[in-house]
Amino acid sequence: MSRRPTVAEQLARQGVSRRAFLKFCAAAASLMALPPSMAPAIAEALGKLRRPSVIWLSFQECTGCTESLTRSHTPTVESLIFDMISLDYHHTLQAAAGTAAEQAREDAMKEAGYLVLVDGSIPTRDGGIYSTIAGVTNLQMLKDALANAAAVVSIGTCAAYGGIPKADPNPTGAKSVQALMDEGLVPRKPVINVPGCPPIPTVITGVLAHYLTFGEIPELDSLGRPTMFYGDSIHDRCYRRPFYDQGMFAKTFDDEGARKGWCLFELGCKGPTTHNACATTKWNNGTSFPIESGHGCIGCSEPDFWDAGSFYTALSAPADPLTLATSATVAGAAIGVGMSFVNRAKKGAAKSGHETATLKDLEK
Amino acid sequence: MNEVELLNWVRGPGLNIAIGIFLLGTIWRLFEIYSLGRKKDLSAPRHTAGASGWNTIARRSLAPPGMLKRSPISYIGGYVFHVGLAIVVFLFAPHIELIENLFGLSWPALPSQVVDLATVVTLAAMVLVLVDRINKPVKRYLSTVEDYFTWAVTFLPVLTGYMAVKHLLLPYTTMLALHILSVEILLVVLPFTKLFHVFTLFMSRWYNGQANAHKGVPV
Amino acid sequence: MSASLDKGVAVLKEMIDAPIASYFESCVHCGLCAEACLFYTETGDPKYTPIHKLEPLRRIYEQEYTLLGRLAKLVGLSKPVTDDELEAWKELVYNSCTLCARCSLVCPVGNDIVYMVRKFREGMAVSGHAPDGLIGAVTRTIEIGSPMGVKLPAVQAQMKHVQDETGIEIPMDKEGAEYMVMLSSMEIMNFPEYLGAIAKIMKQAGKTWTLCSTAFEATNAGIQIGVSDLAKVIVNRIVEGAERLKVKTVISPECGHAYTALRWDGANLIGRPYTFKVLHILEVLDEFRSQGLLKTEGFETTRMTFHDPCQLGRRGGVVEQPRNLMNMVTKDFVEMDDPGKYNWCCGGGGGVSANEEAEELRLEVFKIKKRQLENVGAKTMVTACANCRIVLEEGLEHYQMDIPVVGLTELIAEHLAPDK
Amino acid sequence: MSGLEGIPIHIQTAPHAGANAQAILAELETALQALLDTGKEHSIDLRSLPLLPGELDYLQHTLGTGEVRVEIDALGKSDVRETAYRGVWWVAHYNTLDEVMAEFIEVSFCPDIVRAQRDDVRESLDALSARLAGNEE
Repeated sequence: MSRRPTVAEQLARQGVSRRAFLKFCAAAASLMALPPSMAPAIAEALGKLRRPSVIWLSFQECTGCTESLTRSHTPTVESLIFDMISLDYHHTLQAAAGTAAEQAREDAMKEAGYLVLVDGSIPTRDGGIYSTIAGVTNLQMLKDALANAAAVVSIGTCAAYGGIPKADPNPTGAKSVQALMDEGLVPRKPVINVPGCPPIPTVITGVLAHYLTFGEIPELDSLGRPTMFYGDSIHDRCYRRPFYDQGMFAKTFDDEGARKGWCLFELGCKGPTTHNACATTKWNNGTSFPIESGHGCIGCSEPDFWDAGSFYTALSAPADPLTLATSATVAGAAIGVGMSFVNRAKKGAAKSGHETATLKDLEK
Repeated sequence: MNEVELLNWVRGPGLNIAIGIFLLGTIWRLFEIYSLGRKKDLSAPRHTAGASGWNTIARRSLAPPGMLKRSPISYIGGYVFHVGLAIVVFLFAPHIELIENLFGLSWPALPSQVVDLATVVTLAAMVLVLVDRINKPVKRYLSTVEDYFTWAVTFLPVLTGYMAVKHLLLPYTTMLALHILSVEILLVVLPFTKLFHVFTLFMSRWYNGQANAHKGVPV
Repeated sequence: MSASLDKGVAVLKEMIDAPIASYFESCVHCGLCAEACLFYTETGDPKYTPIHKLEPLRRIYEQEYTLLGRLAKLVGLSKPVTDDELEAWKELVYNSCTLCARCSLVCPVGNDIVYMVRKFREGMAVSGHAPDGLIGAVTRTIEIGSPMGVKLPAVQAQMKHVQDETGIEIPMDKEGAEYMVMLSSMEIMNFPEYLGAIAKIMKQAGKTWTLCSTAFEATNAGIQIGVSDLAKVIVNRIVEGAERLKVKTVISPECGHAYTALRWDGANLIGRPYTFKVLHILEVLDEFRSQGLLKTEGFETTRMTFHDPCQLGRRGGVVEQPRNLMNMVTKDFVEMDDPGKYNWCCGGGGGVSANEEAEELRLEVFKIKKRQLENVGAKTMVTACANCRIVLEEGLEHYQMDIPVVGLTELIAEHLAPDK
Repeated sequence: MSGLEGIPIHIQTAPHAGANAQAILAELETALQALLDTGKEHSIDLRSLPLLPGELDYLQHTLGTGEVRVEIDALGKSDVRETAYRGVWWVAHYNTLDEVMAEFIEVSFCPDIVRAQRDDVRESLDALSARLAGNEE
């Protein structure tokens, strides 16, 4: 393939001024949750960056993540960056269809070092037949795509942790990208998880921008999430936190506390245990986030959030602690009854073997 | 594992496992103990008012004459910490919420200030009985590792619960997780240690009361 | 000689039942039983804590009848009980426990500790760890008929003596009598007044009664040493005698453990309910009193107190009767601290008085009785157990206290109103 | 977006309303001192802060309006305003749809974005030179 132009070259070719580039870099820094002083570093990095190839694979998902991204309010910074990257395959978005689309994917995979974006989990039961594209199972497609990939970004909770498809009873055997790698079902590559159901669009683009700008994986937490967006809990950054600290809780969704915007902890808010940027980045062009609208966080960027108990049960109340109760009771009864038979047999044997004690038995 | 994962684990799978082991152990142990049976008493009974197994179950909660003076710390400390535990466990609003969540049963809670006080008093009483166990020759003589271990697993849930509520030392999430974890440890070890007396003491009192009631002695 | 550890463990496996399991599981090591035990309160030695006296039994229970205990034994975490260990426990199980059951009365979780000591003695005895004194007593009871070696001629001599003295005929082997009167060898040897008292009282009440030539001895050393098979042999003599003479009621003498053996354990030892009633002599006297059949005159004016024999009061349920009777014949009856079912043992029950090894300790723990007596300032002590009486006399003598001890039945007999 | 504004929202401020704004003001104080002492410029990204509802307005109100207002048209509009505290600038970058895409408070003698960039100036020089050369031809 011919040498891809650097981003700076491309911008210059489009007649974009250095001032505009500076503005772009400042906005990009903000987007990537970097301090404004990083703008020159971004400018320098972008000056050297060549257009990388990107393949976007949509698997067992609801298209919410793509919707989130494409409906995002800022078709500027991100789109600029996307303009810079070559989105060679996006099953949902691309104009090409059928054989032509699959051809595009295969072409893109010829040159190693591309970035793979995945949204949706991957079904594994029954050979993965529960989700196929053009007759190819998701599992096979991911395996092929990862062969020569530089890294993979799991967009959305489904791709990152299995999400709703993996929720109990998980009929399709859905798994996350990371889980497939851990099980050796697909080639191991660096993974960036961008969970959320859906993820905040600027977080998606921010993570991509970071990778594309600096060409490296950002710092990740233990769940593979970039700490720049997922480093703090919703609770830590929540504007209602002072109410929590003072023990001022809304008890129902229509009581005095709810109207006054008190903490939603007791109404099941999962903010204390959820890591995401909602409280700072917010949604809908920075308008608000769920807690600001009066609803607790449901913890959608955490693994297994769907199975972690009711969204409306306080964190201090347990999820579903009696699922083992019946089997434990039965097992306990089984051991107990077993022991009682063994004990009765032993005692019975001692009794039937009883030799009547005589005076002789009192001394050795 | 971060504190959130810990919390999610303790209130999810952890609690499930703990309650499972607790139920399994309790039922197993109850069968094991009470299936040993006992012989019927063939002697002619004597009937006396106030002598029965049920009477003894109630009566043994009170100190017999002279005993309070002989071992005041055992009785006063014992009463305070048992009653305190009952208050803290069953009359603290979040615990009632939890019980309602599990079984659909609910009752009025005590104001949290009262529960706070009960917690502090309970902790103090528990420390007192521990000191007594170490200081008093008989108790020290009888004590095994198990006695100190069971003291600790009873003490920790109260302590961590108090620290979580009061936001002491560690962040709420971490403390809450540790609190639930300590309760789980308590649940897991209860059927297999002397803590099992919470169940067996009623039958023990009944056996003793019933056998002596047969002789017409209200014990 | 064939005592062995295996025999002991086998017997204990038979003995361990749901109450014992429940008691061991309930113990929280609170140590309150020690505060109820005179061997601890008077010595301050924690090894005398009642529940501690059962440690080997507890281990056998755990190792034989609990899953975790069996596993622990399997992997060596729980050591098997050894002969040496049982030998070491002999002192705790026999010398320093009178089966008084005060511990069973105070245990906050409700453990009947003495019930367990009694059962533990079954295993101790057949594994060869019973004290010589008790072995001698039970051997004499089985072979001769009485723990003190008393034979029928001695009883007959005693009968003759009483007949000469009172002019009342002492019936022997009289079929169909209402009451069959039992004696303890202690009474035959040391307190002959008892038989005379009975004769007078029965005569006044107009009741028919008899002694039994094959069953005059009420005591049962088999119960004290803890061998049910031997206790059964002894109790069977009485059952056979009573059924042969077709009596309605067998009267247990002034002896605590004889009452327990006859009244509560006997039917369980022979495996069937009795065809006759068993009453303690005090129960009979109180019955006579309430029916107006017992008439007394005059009162003792010295300050008197009543010592409740453990097996009669706390373990026997005879508490009101002696008070009623005391009040018939005394003006200055005072109760010691902790009367009735809370009474402190004389220190010689449960076979301890027959056990020479225990003598020194027994005299030491008598301090509790001494204190109790001094507190009420009683000048005479009344009791209803020949064993308590001997032990009390020895204790009082040891501490140089000039307080006579009398049997309640004799005291009543002394005050019988003369025939009209 | 305009639809949202049609909904009357009553904002109840938290117990410590303005704490974030106060912290920002304190940060600006330090930054101004540094600017005078060392010439070091400083910038605060307002999108990265968990501001309470109303706090942004409070901040804007507190900082007030100064003498300079610059409008830049480069890949969308940019609005650079000096606040009443000279040297403290409120910089908002818009996209071509006039939506805010980044917002900063900058502490500097003159925000960088306002200044013509050296490379651009060089290009302008080249272009101008070329043009003049062409005219001569």
